[in-house]
Amino acid sequence: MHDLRFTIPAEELNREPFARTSPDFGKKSELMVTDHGYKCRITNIVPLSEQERLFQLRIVDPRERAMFTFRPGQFLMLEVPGYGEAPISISSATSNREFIELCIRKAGHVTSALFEARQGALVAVRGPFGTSFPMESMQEHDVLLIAGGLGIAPLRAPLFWINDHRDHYRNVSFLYGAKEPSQMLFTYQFEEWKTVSHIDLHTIVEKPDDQWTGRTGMITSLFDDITIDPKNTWAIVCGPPVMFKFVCTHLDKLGIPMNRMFVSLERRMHCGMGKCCRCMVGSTFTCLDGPVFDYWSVINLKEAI
Amino acid sequence: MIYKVISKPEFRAFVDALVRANTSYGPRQVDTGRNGEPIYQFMPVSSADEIAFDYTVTASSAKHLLMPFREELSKFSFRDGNWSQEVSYDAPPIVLFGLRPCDINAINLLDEVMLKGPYPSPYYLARRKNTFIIGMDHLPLPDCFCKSMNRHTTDHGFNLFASDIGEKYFLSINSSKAFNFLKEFETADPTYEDDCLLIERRKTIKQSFQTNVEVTGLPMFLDLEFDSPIWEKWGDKCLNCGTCAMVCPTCYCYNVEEHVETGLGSSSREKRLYSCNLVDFAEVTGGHNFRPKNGDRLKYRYYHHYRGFAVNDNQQICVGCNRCGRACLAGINPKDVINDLRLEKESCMTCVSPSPQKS
Amino acid sequence: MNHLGFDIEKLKIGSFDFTCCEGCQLQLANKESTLPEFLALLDIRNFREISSERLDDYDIALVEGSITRQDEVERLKAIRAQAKVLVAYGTCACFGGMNAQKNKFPKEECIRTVYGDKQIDTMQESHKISDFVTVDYSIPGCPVNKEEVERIVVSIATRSPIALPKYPVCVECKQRLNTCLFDLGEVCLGPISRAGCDAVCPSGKTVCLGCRGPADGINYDSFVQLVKDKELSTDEMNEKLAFYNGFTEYLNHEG
Amino acid sequence: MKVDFNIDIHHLPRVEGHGDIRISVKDGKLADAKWAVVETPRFFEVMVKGLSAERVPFLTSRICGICSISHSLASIRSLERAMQITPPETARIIRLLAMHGETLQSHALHLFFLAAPDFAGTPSAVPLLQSHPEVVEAGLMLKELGNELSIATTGRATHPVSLVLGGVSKAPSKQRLAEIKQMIADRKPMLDKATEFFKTLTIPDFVRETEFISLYDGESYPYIGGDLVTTDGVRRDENDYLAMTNEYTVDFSTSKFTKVSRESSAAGALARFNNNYDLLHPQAKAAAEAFGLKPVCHNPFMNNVAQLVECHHLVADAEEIIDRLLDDDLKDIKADYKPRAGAATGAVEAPRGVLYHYMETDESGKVVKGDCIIPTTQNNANIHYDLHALAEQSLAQGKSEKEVEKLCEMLVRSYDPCISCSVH
Ligand SMILES: Cc1cc2nc3c(=O)[nH]c(=O)nc-3n(C[C@H](O)[C@H](O)[C@H](O)COP(=O)(O)OP(=O)(O)OC[C@H]3O[C@@H](n4cnc5c(N)ncnc54)[C@H](O)[C@@H]3O)c2cc1C
Ligand code: SF4
Ligand code: SF4
Ligand code: SF4
Repeated sequence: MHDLRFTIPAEELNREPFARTSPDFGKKSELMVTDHGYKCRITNIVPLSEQERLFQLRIVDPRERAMFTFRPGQFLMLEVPGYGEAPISISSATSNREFIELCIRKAGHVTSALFEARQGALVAVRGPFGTSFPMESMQEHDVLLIAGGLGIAPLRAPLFWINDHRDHYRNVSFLYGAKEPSQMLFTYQFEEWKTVSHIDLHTIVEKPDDQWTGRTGMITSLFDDITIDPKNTWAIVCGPPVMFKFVCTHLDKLGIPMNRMFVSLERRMHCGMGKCCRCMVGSTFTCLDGPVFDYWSVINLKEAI
Repeated sequence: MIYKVISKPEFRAFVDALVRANTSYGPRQVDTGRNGEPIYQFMPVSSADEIAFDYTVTASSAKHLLMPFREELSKFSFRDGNWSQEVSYDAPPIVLFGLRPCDINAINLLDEVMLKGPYPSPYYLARRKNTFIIGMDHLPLPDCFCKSMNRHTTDHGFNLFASDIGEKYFLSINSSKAFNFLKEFETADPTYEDDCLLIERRKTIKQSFQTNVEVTGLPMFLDLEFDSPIWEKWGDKCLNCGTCAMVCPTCYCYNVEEHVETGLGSSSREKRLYSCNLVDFAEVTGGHNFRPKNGDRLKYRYYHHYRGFAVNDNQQICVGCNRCGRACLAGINPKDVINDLRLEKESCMTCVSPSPQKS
Repeated sequence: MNHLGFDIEKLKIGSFDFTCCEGCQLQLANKESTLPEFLALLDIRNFREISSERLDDYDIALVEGSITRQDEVERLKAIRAQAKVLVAYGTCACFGGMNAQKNKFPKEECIRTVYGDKQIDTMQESHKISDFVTVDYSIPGCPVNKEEVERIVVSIATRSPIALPKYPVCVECKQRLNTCLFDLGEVCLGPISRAGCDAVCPSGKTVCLGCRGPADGINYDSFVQLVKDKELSTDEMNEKLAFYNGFTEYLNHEG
Repeated sequence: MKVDFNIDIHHLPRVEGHGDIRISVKDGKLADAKWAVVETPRFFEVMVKGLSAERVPFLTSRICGICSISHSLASIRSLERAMQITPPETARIIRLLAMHGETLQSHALHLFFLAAPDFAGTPSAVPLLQSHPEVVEAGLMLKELGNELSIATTGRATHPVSLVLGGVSKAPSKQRLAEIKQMIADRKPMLDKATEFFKTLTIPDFVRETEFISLYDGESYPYIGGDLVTTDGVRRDENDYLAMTNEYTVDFSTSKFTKVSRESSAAGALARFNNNYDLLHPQAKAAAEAFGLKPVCHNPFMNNVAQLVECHHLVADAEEIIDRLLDDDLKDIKADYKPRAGAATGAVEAPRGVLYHYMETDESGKVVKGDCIIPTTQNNANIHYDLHALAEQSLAQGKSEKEVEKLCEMLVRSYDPCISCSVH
């Protein structure tokens, strides 16, 4: 009893006036990142600690590689085909158009699979997503970078940026704390940062071992080692939520305006595009409006810390 | 929009022709409840006889037809140490019959969320565009509160909308396709009398609401009440069962999971609708849970529904269908929770605000 | 599938049964459409139910059934000693299963009722295997859901971590558009039982009896309240909670 | 030739449950042959005590993972008879279809995966995947068909969810039924292919006269309920099940032994065939003819063939049942009932033979007494005496230890014993 006169052909329905005009599926800028990833080869894997490794990725397709740009503080969705996706901060220099570096801790599904992967493995990235640190606004000012533990991962991009434009910034200090000396990452780059980039680097650990000769304690005690000019300082703080709460309150007391302090928030994420709602903080998406927030926004967000 | 009237038998014939020719979904009675009440769901239908034209409300919304509970987002095929990714947004055309105004409004809200912003969802778009929607008005149930949410009428988001004006339906035709189909059936231009009947009908519907939920100023209340003990009170009841989000026409949070097929030849990235009430919704790797308590999670659902998110201009996304309230086994429903919240605030206002007696 | 640079090796597997109905092992042979692919992932070293070959160099042991006799404990320990990964396979192994319904009767009464004066060796209680050995993973279900088993086996083969859903059965039940059995006047354990079965019982219009045990972070008190509020029988609820022995800690805590 | 040897097969493989074969030969003569069941008992008869009747089928279905539908239905039948509940006709035929699904699944599993390796000389069916892929595939397709029938009618392949007191809680959808009907049509050729394959196998020549017991109602090939009959001419009411079993315990087995008129009796596909040949579907009769199988056949190895013949019957009958269901509105599927005191037996033909559940309820609908007698239990004695006779015959024929061992294993397996079930 099918009467073909009443059958709805899909193309016709598409033209109904109320339906939104269809986005151009071929246009990468608009839609590709919603589901397609750029295929990448893992070109190098550097062990950093027992739980963390630095993965160097190279986008396989030269056109896509040329198209991929990002800003310090942004993240991407790393896809390990067969295992899933995870949001990861981009840890390399924005000027490095050849490789993407990701500093990853082995934690769950995707990251464990990645730790099984060998050099040459093929993965994918989607993005970049999210907000970034306002590096331009910080020019001609002092910059204070503060990282705890894995928080150094999103801080490397601004570090490299400053290095690339060192003349535009005044005093740059970097305070870095870790639980144990063995968990301190990128120690091999410390000398270079100090001598070549002229960054005032201070490190501290909570639990020293026999070899450790440096400072011991919480990261806030490093503030005693540096002089801060609150009127002229911008700060970037990355680390576990407890840490940036302490640090930011301290900086606030010193008189650094809240809108010149930046933090990178971490939340569970499944899409990176403001759809899955997993990364909501209050009524804000960490993936769209963050992960980089100024401290003023953070204290105004419900349940941010 | 073009308006017509159609006799009830003729409308039925029209619906019959349409659902016979297409993959269609409409309200059907699926069960009889404990107290003899019929229970309806949107189910596949293949003739007008299977449709419950005079249904009240379906237990679950029709959102899964636009946003399936499980949907494949992408597929990876593995070969020779390499992989390739396929993504497809195909959606076969479907007819969705019998949506209530609140349900249509819910879809309009989903449109906002899914199709606006920097990353419109092609999956949703494909389905949305290939869905032919016929709406129908109805008299509210005692616990419907869509009027409070101002979602009890709708003027867009459907292809055709039928209002019951007694002997006839008053049709609002919002698409050329619907208009063309109707050409084959006997319709008439509405007379003055028909217009009056429609206005009368709207009035009756409007006046039939028995439940009112006061939502003015609610967004601010929610902000102020963020640390209120009422969340713990209601949270202590909540079973974390996610039922409310599954039946709700506007809950859209999801999980993405990827699984390798048994043959190891491919894997599929799948989207699964989730609920913010589920225990691990905000749990991150390593075990830290940003919303560890039931109350935190319940609050969050209300926050999303009645405060709104930036992404959809902080609009309240609840349409007032009360499906969640009816389905919740713990007896949690928007009306009681919001009233509680207001009571709390108002009682608090009276004690701080300087009152004539006190001064 | 070797795009990550490692080849996937067959899993050397052994399947063992203790006191049970062997229904869970039978699931290994079900879902015939993917059976050849599934078997291709496995190097079956020891599986009495389907093969007379018995080799003791397995890495992964699927252990089905509960423990009700002392000689089973020894056998189980020997399996644990050999296996790199020991999986509690099915509700009996995970919780003691419905076999534990005999626990409420003295064992002498059990023996007398069934065997008269004949001497029979049995323990007073039906035990879950984790009472005797360390369990690496649990796959609950009476019987296990083959789809989940396949997924877990694939996960082990592809070196991916394994996780069961943390949420309760209601989520899956609602996704299947079932009428809630509470609306039909029955006590269903869906709100507190772990999902992963695709709500198979409520979809067949019979109540969930909690064969997969409690979900994470359940609200037991609210559940009991719900049964009372709906004026349904708490005796019936308790009978259901005791059915698969998965809720003992809650039942005991109640009374 | 004077030989001494002991055959001690511990936990016989490729059968459900744990059973041992123990044979000792002294001076070329059989000294002892035993069929010893060592399965751990679970005490179901105790567990049902105090349980609500409606929960009982969900418990008893766990007696066996292979024939859970039979157990569930045996309990349901006994409780319905005890509480005087009459299930609607639609529910009755849905249940029958469920039984067909289970029997088909079980027979296919046994024939292709447990028994076939014996004939092919491989340790399991896995090597057969290489040597006889088309046979294994046919087996899988038939087993899947059985499972699909069970899933459509009861919600799941193992441990049914929608078989309940009073009827069924949910009817299969017409769409699903139509799909399965198509599936049957598509897979019938597989059955013929399988038949061809089994015709090429040599069935050992061995006969020991015994008494075959099964259900019988004179109208249709039996599956749910009916009178109890034997090939020795006994006929009794379902409730007289004790007279048909006469359970007794032996010291070497945790499973009991039974008998009717002789020292042992047998149940199962061959017994059903022997008692109900006339009621078989013509297609099944034709298959029996092809194997030269006629009632009354006393070769236990022919049980495999009887199972195959039954597969033909099940598939043809399922097709007819589905047609009836497609014409039905599938609305009247469950009778209302009030709990009451009563007692009755429910007998069904499980894949391995007649299965009895006896239940007594009090007025609140709680079970006060339960008894289950399992087909394999009824075959234990027969297996035991068969082993004896077979070992003797083989020794007389001068067979070696290896050959005797293999034949004995095959013999036990051809009964398709379900041991954990028999101990329960
Ligand atoms: C903006 C941002 C930047 C990040 N940068 C880094 C980084 O540079 N290096 C690093 O090691 N880790 C980083 N993380 C944390 C990292 O995303 C989680 O460790 C990772 O998701 C774990 O995934 P999994 O599959 O291994 O874990 P599972 O526990 O198996 O997680 C399953 C899924 O849950 C979601 N999920 C779980 N935990 C988190 C989490 N903490 N954050 C977001 N989603 C989560 C993901 O979608 C993940 O795929 C970042 C997180 C965010 C939000
Ligand atoms: S509010 Fe109600 S329906 Fe929603 S999760 Fe809590 S108990 Fe379940
Ligand atoms: S929150 Fe409740 S009332 Fe509001 S739209 Fe969702 S289900 Fe309907
Ligand atoms: S039937 Fe059971 S599982 Fe389904 S929604 Fe109701 S309580 Fe939850």
